[in-house]
Amino acid sequence: GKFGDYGGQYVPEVLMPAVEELVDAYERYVLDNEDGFVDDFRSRIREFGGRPTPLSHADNLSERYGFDVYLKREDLLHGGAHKLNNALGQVLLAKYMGKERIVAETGAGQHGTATAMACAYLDMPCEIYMGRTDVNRQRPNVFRMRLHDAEVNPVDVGSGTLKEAINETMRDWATNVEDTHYVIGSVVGPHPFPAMVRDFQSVISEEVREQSRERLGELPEAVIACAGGGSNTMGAFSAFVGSAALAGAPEGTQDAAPDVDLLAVEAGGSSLGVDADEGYAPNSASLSTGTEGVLHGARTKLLQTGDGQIVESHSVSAGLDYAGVGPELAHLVDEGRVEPVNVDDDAALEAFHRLSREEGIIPALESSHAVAYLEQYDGDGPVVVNLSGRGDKDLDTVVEESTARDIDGAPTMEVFEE
Amino acid sequence: GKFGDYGGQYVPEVLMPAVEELVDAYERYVLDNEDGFVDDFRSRIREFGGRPTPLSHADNLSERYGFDVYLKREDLLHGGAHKLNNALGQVLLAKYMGKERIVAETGAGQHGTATAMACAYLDMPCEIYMGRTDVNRQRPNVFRMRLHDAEVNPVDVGSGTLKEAINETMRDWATNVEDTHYVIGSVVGPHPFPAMVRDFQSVISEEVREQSRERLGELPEAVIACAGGGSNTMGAFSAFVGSAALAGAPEGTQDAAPDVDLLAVEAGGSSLGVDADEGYAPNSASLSTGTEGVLHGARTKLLQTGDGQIVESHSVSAGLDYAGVGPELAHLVDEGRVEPVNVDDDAALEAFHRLSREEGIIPALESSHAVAYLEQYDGDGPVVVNLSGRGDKDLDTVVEESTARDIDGAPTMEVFEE
Amino acid sequence: MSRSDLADAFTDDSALISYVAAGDPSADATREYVEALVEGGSDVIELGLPFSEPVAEGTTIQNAIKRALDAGMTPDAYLDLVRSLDVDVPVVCMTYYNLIYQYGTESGPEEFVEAAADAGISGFVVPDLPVDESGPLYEACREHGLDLVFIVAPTTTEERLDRMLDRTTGFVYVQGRLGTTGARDEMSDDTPAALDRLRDADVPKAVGFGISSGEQAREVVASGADGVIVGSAYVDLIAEGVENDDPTDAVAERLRDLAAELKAGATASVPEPERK
Amino acid sequence: MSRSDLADAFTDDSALISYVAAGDPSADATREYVEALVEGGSDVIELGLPFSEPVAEGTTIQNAIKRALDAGMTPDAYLDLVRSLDVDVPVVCMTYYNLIYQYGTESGPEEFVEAAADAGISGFVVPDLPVDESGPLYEACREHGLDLVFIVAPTTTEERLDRMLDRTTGFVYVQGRLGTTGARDEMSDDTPAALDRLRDADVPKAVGFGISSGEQAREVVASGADGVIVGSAYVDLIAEGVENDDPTDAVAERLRDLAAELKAGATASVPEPERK
Repeated sequence: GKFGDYGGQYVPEVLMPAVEELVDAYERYVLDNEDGFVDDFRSRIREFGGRPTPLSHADNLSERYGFDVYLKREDLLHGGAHKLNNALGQVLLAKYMGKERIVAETGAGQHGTATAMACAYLDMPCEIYMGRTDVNRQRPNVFRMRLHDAEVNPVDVGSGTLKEAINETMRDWATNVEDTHYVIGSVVGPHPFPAMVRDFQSVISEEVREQSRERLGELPEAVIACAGGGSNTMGAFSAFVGSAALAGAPEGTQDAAPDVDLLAVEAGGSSLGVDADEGYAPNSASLSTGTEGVLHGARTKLLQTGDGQIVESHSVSAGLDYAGVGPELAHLVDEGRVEPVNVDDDAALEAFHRLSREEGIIPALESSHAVAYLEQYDGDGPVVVNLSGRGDKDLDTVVEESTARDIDGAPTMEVFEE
Repeated sequence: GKFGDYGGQYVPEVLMPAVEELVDAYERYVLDNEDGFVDDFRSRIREFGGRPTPLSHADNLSERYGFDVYLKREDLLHGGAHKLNNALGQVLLAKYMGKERIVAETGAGQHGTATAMACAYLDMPCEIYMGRTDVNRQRPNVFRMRLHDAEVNPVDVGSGTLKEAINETMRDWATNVEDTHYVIGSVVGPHPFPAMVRDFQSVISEEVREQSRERLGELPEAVIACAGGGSNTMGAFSAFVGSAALAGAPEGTQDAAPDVDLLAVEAGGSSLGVDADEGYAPNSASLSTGTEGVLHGARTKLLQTGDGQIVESHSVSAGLDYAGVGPELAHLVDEGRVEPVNVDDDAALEAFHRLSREEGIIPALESSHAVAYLEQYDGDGPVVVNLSGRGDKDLDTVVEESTARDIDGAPTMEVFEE
Repeated sequence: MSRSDLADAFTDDSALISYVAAGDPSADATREYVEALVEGGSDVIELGLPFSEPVAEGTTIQNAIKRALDAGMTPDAYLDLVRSLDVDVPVVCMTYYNLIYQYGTESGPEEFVEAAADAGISGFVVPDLPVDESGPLYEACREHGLDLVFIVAPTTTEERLDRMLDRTTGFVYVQGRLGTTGARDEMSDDTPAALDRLRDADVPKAVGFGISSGEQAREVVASGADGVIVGSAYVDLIAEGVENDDPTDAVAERLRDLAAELKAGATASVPEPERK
Repeated sequence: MSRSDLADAFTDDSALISYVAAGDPSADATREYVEALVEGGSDVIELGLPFSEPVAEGTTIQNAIKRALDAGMTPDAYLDLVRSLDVDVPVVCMTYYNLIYQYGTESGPEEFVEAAADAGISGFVVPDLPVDESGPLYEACREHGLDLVFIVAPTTTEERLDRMLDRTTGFVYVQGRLGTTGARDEMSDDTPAALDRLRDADVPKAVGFGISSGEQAREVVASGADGVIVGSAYVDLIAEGVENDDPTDAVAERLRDLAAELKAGATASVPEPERK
């Protein structure tokens, strides 16, 4: 359960037995394919989720940059993002474990929606905790969760955002731990979550390796992925790192490939650093700028004050806006295997527009960070960018922010003026 | 260019040379794969669009009905619906023809978005005509088109909806016919559009046949698809009818399969029939209840008054709300090969909720009509339902209409009450 | 009125063909307007039978058609209106094929052509019926002695032109520019070329699409046209009258004046400026 | 104040362990509240060092922590507050591991434990530090003579319990119910069973989570507990005081009264009702 010094199981005792039970289930079902669990997962994520997702050559971006750019199209996964890989895996695992109920936290609503979707499909009762502020500003995702018959419990404490939702979900789990599984949405939390979520997401890099072999005839020079909590990042990197451990991977797709550069693009927000006095970081760059600490069950890199108080992070992309990061990523950065880089809000918005305009693909604001990094990339390619999700959910934000910031390449919206 | 008595080329003379040029291009590129056009199309719709889309077994619906239900997942195609098959095909064809500009009409915005997306990808200038009323009520789709760098031209004439948008697009085409291709969004319009759009969409039924062979070991008992203009319908049916003519189809997937029942589910709206005095039909069931006439370039079945004035159609689903239907479908209905059936607005809304709740898939309101018909289906299965698109675009409408109509199975939205 | 031969309208001097939509804004108004247009010098009246989907029209005529439909115009009311007209020039029915096709108890154009002939219509202009699909209507027109007028567009190929001329009686409608109907300030540069390739055709050539002034009419005739077709310019006056709630006779007066200006332009003997 | 042995607090009669969050709503108020709680009969003070992510707390204590952080409470201010307390009962520091880990110039728990010992802290309760991860803190506590209190949950397995008891000094914190902290109206049915399996353990057992009244305290002690831990019930009074802008001494008075009620309940000799 450790990645170097990172990871571990820093959770209240009341949850430890459930965590231990989960470790056992993870080892048996996920690592050893007991009862054909992994086969079942692979078949369902293919049939229900739409895997494999394509590796698309970006003709116009390739021309722009002078090297081949490929996009790993997780935006085409059911639900519109890579989130389903994990949600489906965990809900299915909970079913194998005999759990009768699912809880999950959600911030912007993407993970909650993916979990609700998986629960509807697998016929599991589901409750999602979501801060009141988020409920009110993410109505479409609340609609989706309700349509999938999930209970959505608004959390009225504090600022009513992700942090309070996590606390309330922990509280529910701690209260109903015997029959309930908590579907954590990223490669964070106590062991086995970081390893398990990585393994469910590792189908991404498995496919990238296979598709690279077929399409490029070689492995890419680099894989670029955005990093918030880091689930799409680890999904895109794990097969290259050699840490993916999901049973049944095609031969050769899980051996370490040390020549492939792995770039984790964090949200640079408006600027780097932490304002300790205000308890605020105008970014979410915990890998690049964070310090070691313990949060939400694991030791990892965090945005925190010198005292150890976690600060409010920031990103124009709600999905990257998190003060921590997966412990394995923190370790891989320390090891030099993953290079942490970052792009700021404006660059991400510009990349959102560039991909929409040049390639006919509207990326999630999260994924736009990975796309934005191409502007700085100085290799020869080919490069694979993990397009972790689609941007339908971000339309209002992007139109508003692009106008407010006068973003280069943003289209005018004069059409609405009568 | 005829399907029995239906079809033809009823267009202004100014457009006829362009139509003839298109017939020639259709025959050379699409039917004969000149310059490898079809190979290029197939490769791009796979890589950019995400084909093949899965054929998902609907576990919970199958249990409900006592026969196997499979869903053909066009909701997972890039853009969220089958529309891209056609838009990509036509824009690519326009490029092969040396055209320099694309125009298209759009009602709710789905076809305009798909066209804008294909144009961004293929680097073609694009202008979309959209009624002012639709512009104002379909903001997200307008955002999308603008993000893909398409001009969106609001049409201020009349009621400012689809009909006026079609007129304005025709007008643009008639003015710029020499360098411009008009991407019609369904299997309607003058020849070769109905045949050509069918062929681009026939990848759906090609895949259904291949996937059925692999997964079911047999062809399905029936294929069910919703029918507005009929492009997803013909896409889902053509390989079974034997009319698909896209070069390069896998062997055996294009021979007529007369034992497979083909059910075209129309929008029954609030009731059937036409109110000639009001010039209004509270439905869009032109195949079931329409009469022969000439509209938008083709002879087909129409909702019209005894005098021949086209009436305003209605459906809770904007995408089915059209007074005409593809001429080939009209012919197949007359021949008895396709059975036209219909479900009303309420049944479609109930099916929207049923699929969202039971299977974790939020269908487009269009596709919900096909899903709804399962409630009446009395065969033994297996049945394939063409899930032509996803319902993200319909969330507001569904939530509002479900409350107003007190729809069975609609979730409460109490979560928003503080 | 009795039906007269369309081609006769072109025998004297350059013809003015004037379009209004029947029933815009009422059948009675249309009757007055038609009579005023004839008084102004129109040689042919092209009377629109409004169809709900006028795909070949620009905004001006689309709106006229909407006003006419809203006021209740129907094919039967149209025929009644034609019967009641007190004019001595031929009346051509301009409409879309579906209305012709649906009329009566059986599908097909025969019943409407018969009824139209009976009401005094001299011919048809059907903008969504290219020559390729015109067989049944052409046959019905021949049977009842009506002319079927085809539109020759700037894009029309030689091969298509030949097919059209084969079926042309009455006159040829030369579409003076790309696009749809609608008044423009200037004559299209395409018009002389369009007329040029019809020089050898043994039918009168009337140019339409965009003509709105006597000067334009003069230029078009100077380019070789046997007549000019004007629609949107009249309809603009009618629309203005509707908007300002002007009395019908005031609008009719303006229509008469415009027709007179156009007729004067069309028949002016001034050579075209370029040849000076 | 000088540090005293935690276990000693349990020697006389059933102990009352009282929790408040340091700095809620100010350090000065906390000083008064702690003194009032001791006057009311508390045998141990569990003084919360507020952490920004209090995952083991219910809403009541979450809000208290937020008030304390907003008012500027920090680890150094916390230690100053502890130093300034004028009470003769042991003070346990209840906090989350990251604050302990970050304190000082080097990562790791040593510096904070040393500073805490120096300020007069007797032990630690760290709800997000299960025994499995407790090695470094345990070692540091041993070195400085502090107790590390583990929480035994209803879900704790025998095997885990054994590991905890191996490292337990001071007392065992028996979590009386599933879930997080927060006042409840009734004692959990799980409490007797939880205590039962600790019967043979040679350390005092204090039950917490949900106790808010003298009657509940009495029931818990009757079930075999050596002490009761109360937090949210006090915090409710503090929150009410903040909301109503009550003077600190009025709130302190209420805290004193509640502590007295709880202490009376905990030390009542009435046997538990079921055994009557």
